[in-house]
Amino acid sequence: MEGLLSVLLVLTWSFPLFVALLWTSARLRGAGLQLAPFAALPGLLLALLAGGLPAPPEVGAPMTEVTLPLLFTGVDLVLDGTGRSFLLFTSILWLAGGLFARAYHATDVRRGRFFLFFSLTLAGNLGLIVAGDMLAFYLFFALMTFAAYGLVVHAASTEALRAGKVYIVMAIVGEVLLLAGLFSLGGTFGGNPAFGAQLESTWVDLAAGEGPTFGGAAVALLLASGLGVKAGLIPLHLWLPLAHPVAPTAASALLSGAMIKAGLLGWMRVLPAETPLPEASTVLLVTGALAALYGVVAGILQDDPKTVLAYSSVSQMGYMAMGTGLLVAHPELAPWAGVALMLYAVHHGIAKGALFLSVGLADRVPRGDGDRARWWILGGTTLPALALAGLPLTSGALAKNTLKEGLGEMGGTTYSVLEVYLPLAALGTTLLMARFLATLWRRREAADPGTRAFLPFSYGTGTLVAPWAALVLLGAGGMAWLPISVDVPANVALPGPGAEVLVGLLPVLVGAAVGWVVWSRSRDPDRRGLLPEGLAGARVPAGDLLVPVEAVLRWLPLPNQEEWVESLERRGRRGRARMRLAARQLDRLAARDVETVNGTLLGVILVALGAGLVLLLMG
Amino acid sequence: MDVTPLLAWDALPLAVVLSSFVPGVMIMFLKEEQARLRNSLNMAGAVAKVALVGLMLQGVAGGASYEWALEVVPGLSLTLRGDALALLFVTLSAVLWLVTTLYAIAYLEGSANRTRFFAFFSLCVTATTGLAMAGDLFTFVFFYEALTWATYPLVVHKGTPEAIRAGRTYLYYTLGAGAILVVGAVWFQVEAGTVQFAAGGVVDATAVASGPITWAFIFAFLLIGMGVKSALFPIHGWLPTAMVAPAPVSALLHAVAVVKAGAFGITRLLHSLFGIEVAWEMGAAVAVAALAAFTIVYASVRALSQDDLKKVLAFSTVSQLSYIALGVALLDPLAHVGGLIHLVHQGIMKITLFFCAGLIAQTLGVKKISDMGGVARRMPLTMAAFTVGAVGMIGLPPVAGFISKWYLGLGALGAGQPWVIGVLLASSLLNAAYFLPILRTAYFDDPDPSWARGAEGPRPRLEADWRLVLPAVTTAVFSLAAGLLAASSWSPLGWAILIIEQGVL
Amino acid sequence: MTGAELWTTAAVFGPLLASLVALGGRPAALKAGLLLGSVTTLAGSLGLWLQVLQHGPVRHLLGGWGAPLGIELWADGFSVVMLAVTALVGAAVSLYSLSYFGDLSTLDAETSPAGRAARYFVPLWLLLWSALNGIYLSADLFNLYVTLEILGLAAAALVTLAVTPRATVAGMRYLIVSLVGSMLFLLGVALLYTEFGTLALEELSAAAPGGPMAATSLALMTVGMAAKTALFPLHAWLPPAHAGAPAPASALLSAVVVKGSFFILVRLWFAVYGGGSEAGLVLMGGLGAAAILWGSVLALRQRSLKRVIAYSTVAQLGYMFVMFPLLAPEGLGGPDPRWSDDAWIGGILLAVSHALAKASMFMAAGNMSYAVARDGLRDISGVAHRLPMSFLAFGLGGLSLAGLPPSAGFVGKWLLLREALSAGGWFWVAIITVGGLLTIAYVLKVLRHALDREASDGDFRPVPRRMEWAALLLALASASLGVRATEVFQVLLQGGVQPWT
Amino acid sequence: MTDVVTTGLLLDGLIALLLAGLAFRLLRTRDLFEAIMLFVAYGLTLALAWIRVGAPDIALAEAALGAGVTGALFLNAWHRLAVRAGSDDRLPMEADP
Amino acid sequence: MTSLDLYVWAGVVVFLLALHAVVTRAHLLWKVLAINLMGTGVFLILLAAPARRDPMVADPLPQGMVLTGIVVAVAATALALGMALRVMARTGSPFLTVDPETEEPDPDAPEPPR
Repeated sequence: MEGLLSVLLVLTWSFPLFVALLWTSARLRGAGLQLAPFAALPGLLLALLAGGLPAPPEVGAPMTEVTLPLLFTGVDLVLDGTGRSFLLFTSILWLAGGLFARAYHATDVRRGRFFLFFSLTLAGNLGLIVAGDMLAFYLFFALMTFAAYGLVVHAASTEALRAGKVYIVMAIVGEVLLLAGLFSLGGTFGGNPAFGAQLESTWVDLAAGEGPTFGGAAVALLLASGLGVKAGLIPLHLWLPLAHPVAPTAASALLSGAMIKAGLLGWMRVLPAETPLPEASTVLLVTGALAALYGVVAGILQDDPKTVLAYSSVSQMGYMAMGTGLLVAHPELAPWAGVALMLYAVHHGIAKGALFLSVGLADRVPRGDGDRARWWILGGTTLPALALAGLPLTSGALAKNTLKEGLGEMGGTTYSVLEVYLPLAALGTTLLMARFLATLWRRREAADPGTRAFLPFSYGTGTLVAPWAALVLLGAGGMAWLPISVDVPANVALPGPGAEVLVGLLPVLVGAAVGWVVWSRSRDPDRRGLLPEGLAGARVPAGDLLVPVEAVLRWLPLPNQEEWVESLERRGRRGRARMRLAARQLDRLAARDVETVNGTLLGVILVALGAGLVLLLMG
Repeated sequence: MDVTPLLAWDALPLAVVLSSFVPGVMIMFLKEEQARLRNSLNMAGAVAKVALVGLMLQGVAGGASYEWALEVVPGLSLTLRGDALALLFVTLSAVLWLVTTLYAIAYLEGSANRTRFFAFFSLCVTATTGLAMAGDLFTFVFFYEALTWATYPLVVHKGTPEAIRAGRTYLYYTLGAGAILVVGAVWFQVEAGTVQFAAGGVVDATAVASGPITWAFIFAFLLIGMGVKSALFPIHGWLPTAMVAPAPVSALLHAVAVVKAGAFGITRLLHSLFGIEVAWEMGAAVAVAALAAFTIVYASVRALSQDDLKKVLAFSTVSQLSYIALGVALLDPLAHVGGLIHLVHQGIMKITLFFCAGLIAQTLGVKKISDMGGVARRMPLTMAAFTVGAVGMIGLPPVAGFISKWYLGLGALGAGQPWVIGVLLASSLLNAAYFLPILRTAYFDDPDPSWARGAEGPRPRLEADWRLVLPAVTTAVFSLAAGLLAASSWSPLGWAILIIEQGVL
Repeated sequence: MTGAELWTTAAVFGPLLASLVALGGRPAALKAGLLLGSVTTLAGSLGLWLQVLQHGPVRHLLGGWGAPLGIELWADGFSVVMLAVTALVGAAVSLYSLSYFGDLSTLDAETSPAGRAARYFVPLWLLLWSALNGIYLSADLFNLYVTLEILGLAAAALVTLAVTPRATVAGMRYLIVSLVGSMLFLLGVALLYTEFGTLALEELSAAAPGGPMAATSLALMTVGMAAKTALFPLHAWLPPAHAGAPAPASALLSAVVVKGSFFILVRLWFAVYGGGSEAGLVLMGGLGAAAILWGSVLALRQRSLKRVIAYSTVAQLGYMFVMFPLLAPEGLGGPDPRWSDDAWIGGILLAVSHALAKASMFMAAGNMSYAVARDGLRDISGVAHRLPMSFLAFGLGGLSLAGLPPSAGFVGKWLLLREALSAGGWFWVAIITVGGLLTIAYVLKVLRHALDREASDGDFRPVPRRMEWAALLLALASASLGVRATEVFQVLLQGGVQPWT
Repeated sequence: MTDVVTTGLLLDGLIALLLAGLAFRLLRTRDLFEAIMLFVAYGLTLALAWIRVGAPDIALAEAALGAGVTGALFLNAWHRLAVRAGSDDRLPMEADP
Repeated sequence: MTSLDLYVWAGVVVFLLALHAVVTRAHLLWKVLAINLMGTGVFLILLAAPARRDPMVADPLPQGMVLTGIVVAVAATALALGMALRVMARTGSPFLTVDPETEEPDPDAPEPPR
């Protein structure tokens, strides 16, 4: 068993890489295409098998471990409780996404390329989960980040390329910030610390001001923001609302469901668990809170269902940032917050995946098949949507309640503030989901260029619907399996299913009521807008803050490098012309070399000598 | 075969130098039509060199050291010394020479003046291995200057006005600085009383303290001499111009020989002549570091606005080379490791990029980035190799470039120079800013329909001549392996650590 | 006959005899003369080299009579090195001239201009060779005068073998300068004899010439020799003469003939006069520096191939005079000035390197203009692709001139620089360095034109292989000498700067 | 004795003056033929001088070679020049350019 | 002032006059004449000046030298005149100038301005 797990630990990321490698050979490319959708299977297998193991003696202890001393700077592969949870939902999502994409891109001429980047991104995503040290994590993180670019720009439309540009620019900025943080850690540790005790002691040194660069808080913020780009932390979320709508549906689902969680996992991995960093915590808490709210507001003002979902992700990641913030400031909260964060991640990942796939499914509903199919889709979609809103008895409620439970343990001002804030946010999430359902209903046409070719619903049903349905069911029935997917330490008791039903139900009910009122009073003949009259014209452009940033960049008088070089060269030409002139004068002089020197100079020298001679002879 | 007696042969360094010199001179007297003989000589020399270097590697790893000397005039001799540091560079040039030779044979097939080309190609590598194993400053300068003129016929190989201009620029820069180098070297000999290279330097700290201005000038002279080949900021201008040369030459210039000679020279200057501690006390090392840092950023900014692929690569070389100077100038063993491994890493990555650029130009006639749309679909192997190189240049794991950057960063922190991290990161950003658009264009834009394989005639099995593709893929694999297997003792990293441990730096 | 006697006799009288043989005028006689001359000088210089290396300076009294009336031949390291270089260059030029004037066996000496040139060239050259060797081996001033005069007459006649008016005028001017120079020299000799009553160099050296008469005589001889050596500012006759002469003659004139008078100058200043005066040494060095700058700049501005090389000779000769002040870095005070070995070896190495390189460059240039039948820099466009060997020879010669490794020029410059830097002579450092760079610039100018591929479609006359090989072999010798400069070093120390103290 | 010495001195002074005067004249004249004639005269005077300084064998050589052969060589050159000058008026016989 | 002094003086004067003429007279034949005169000037000095020390003893060395010198001078004159005639034949002028009409195009002529 141990041996099998070790092999799986390696296969988890190397199998997708192998699949990607097949692409370089024209002959094997077909095989790669067939294998790619299933490339996440070793990861899933590992997560499932590890789940069956007896719980390790203490939290965070590795369930299985492999060291590859020759690889890179020496790579530790570790599967611990946190990793298992992430691996589980991530590989489920990738499997579902892969199967969905296989059907969705069946007639896409560029599907080979899609699955190349799919496999590479997958390798990165799963690899970073099992990475046991800082550099290995960074290695896989970077692989995922850059390979995902290929997924974002797959459509190669103008919007896709713009979104890709924003994505890659922000990703690089994120990488740089992250690397700066890693350098600080590495410089303090004197190498590459493994996660866990080594990293923790590094933080202790850093917090004590023994690091070579900044203090602990600054390093933590560098790391948090570097990873925050991936996690969509405000104001680093700009790429999210641009990339999700243009990426192929499966890719959006993976971006939002799995990959942004890599940011969260990164936070949990690299930020200190036992060294309080209050400043960093405050920043995370405040930006998280802002994101949770801002995502709702900006999301409601969108028309594209995928953009709505993107902002929903921004909002949800805000919660997770808050959770992380608590974790960083309050080591005593660690078990609770950790469990809550993982529950959140799993729940949100699955639910968001299901929601995104819904959009893709809706796109492929043939016109003739009419509304019946759409009703089915809408009905199914409502389930994860409600879970996301935190309806009691769903996975969302479980995650939320666990967090509250933990906060209750802590008490204090933060708790009081959150006690008010969380229900309000839940209300917002409900409204956002309502808006999403409305925009989904209105969506009629396939949004993906290149896949416009009509697909008979019957063909696609099996392959398109199956992964969707699986995710919907998993998302809706999360309450049943979620607790098993997360290792719960002994000192944490998960709240029961019935806990705070009323408190939890209230925001959802209010949200639904507001939605209904707006729906019913809409002047829109279709009554499908689900947006109050006052807001009917108001829109936040997708990519919100980016618009002013781009405007400023355009306006900035950046020096024109070519002009500068040109002017230098002009000056050089002038100098050369002057030199040519001087050279011509020299030529004239040189032409007289023979006569001048021979005659005058020789004469003068000889006569002078002769005179000297005469004088000497006389003396 | 039992190689034990060979392992103890002191003239092994000479044999390594001669393994390319002899074929080079023989080729010089061949007729243009004797292509088969010429190629055989070339490949035989290249393989022999790799084999001999392999022997030396084995010996040195086992703690041996090789020294061979020939007196030129009393007090000055040509000294070749094969120690771990020298072998780092020698191995790089020997291996890359082998692949470049294969590449060049295919690249230049059917073109004119190949006899001259390959003769000087061999002489170039001769000079490079010579200066890599130079045991003293005289020998170093000897081969360093020889390298300069041996490269000139290669730069002007095409014989176009542009190439000839580039050759002139190249010579003016390198020989101009070379003259200053000679003065610096002689002055060094006069002041220090020796030209020997020795670990930890041969300059007496008290002597420096008593004549700081003299020593500052000596250092500056030597630095200018070394700096021009390693393309430090104000004297880097020849390198982007010289990219008009054929692709194998660019590979040689940018990866194997010329620029590496400069960077290696700076290493020798800081470590074997002055000693890094003395250099820091003089303030010379920090000046080198600052200059290198500025060059890193400046050249990257210049690369941003180029459309000619090879020009981008050239500016990238200028930038990347200064990593080496930066690393060896910092007062920290990890930084030295970073600088030394980048000597190798930059070589294998940049040669991959130039191979690919040459492949694309040769196969599709594409030289500008803006024309590169969809190249990846037509030439997937080439672009895969190119991607590895580019990713390495940006410094992303797992390609070798990241390892360099990581050690440089750690070393900078260890040396108490955190600003270096900023430079490294800025460089990464800028590298990404000019390499990623190339990749995007190549992968995501639509290809030119006329490129379809087999458009004229039967569809070839490979995307281009295998002798062109194989070197590119090989070096790409090297670049990946140097990063992926960095922790192994035979990786550049492992060898650099051996250099530090053996104390030959 | 002892070894020394045999070798000196071979070196001086071998070519003289060969010259007489060649006067026969028929192709076979010409070939036999060239062969005889080359063999005797090569053997003689090699034998003497070994002799001097083992036993120090050697002397040979011709016919057994001593001074004052007998002729004494005398060789130290300096003589032997110059002898050997001349033998090398001479052998290569002899080989070259076998083909340069056309196929000797079919030449009609009566009617064809080439035939006439060949018929005059060979005996004149062999006579010149004998005179040169005589200079190197002379032990007294009058002997020097006679050999110098023969050298000058033969050299001027060689220039006029080219039939162009330009070359004829240049040859005439050369002859006049040469004769005037000899007269000045002879006047100096007369004054010296008046003062000291001897002409033997060794005795003069022992007398340690001083006083106004000795100074005047040194001044006169120096001006005369400087005019013959074309030291700036008396260089103006050289470029047209060397550029105008037939290629093998140019090679000889630039490579070895000017070295004859240079040899005498060095002997006079250091061996006889013990360095003369410090101011005088600096003045000579200053003139050398001016020559380097002026010659190089003018070389850069020339538009014909051979003119570039000829002006380069003016510049390179300057280097040999830069050696003068560096030879006595601590001044001349005291009876036994410390001569600098660095400057001595460095300067002579440069002279040697220049001789080999310049001869190969003129021969290579001759090949190029032979092929295109013209001499303009623009006319040789693309010649590198047609005559790769000649191009290589020119390039290697150029790199020797510029002092790049592995040539002896590199080692020579290193040694000169070392001396200059030890003595804090920054002016000399700058001159040596800048001169090297200017050399590169004008060599590059030629290479650039030769490499230009765009204009390489003119008519090419095939060049005999022998001519290409002669140029290339010499170039290779010059370029690789640096590695074994220690041989030259060892023999040069036999006698050293001031052999009679 | 004094007379002899004085006479000798006078004679030597005369010869010396004559040498200088002839040299001056022949170098200043514009007529080539005249110059050559003067040169021969100079050579013969020089031979006298050689006898006076006690070198009669040199005097013989001077008269034969210096004055005789050299003079003949010059005359030959003058003749050729004159022949050419007759057919070609671009050949100046006298004036400097 | 002895008679030997007189000859030395005569030699100096002749030498200087001739030297001046070599430089200033353009006509080749005068140049050759002047060079001959220079030689005789030197010979005068060579014979007379050393003899001043001991006028009674004839010194064979200077005499031998002058004798050789005269022979060499004749040979040189013959060559110089021959070459001067060649110059005149080839350039049509007895001066050291190249007549542009008879000269081939000058390879050193400045390039026409671009």
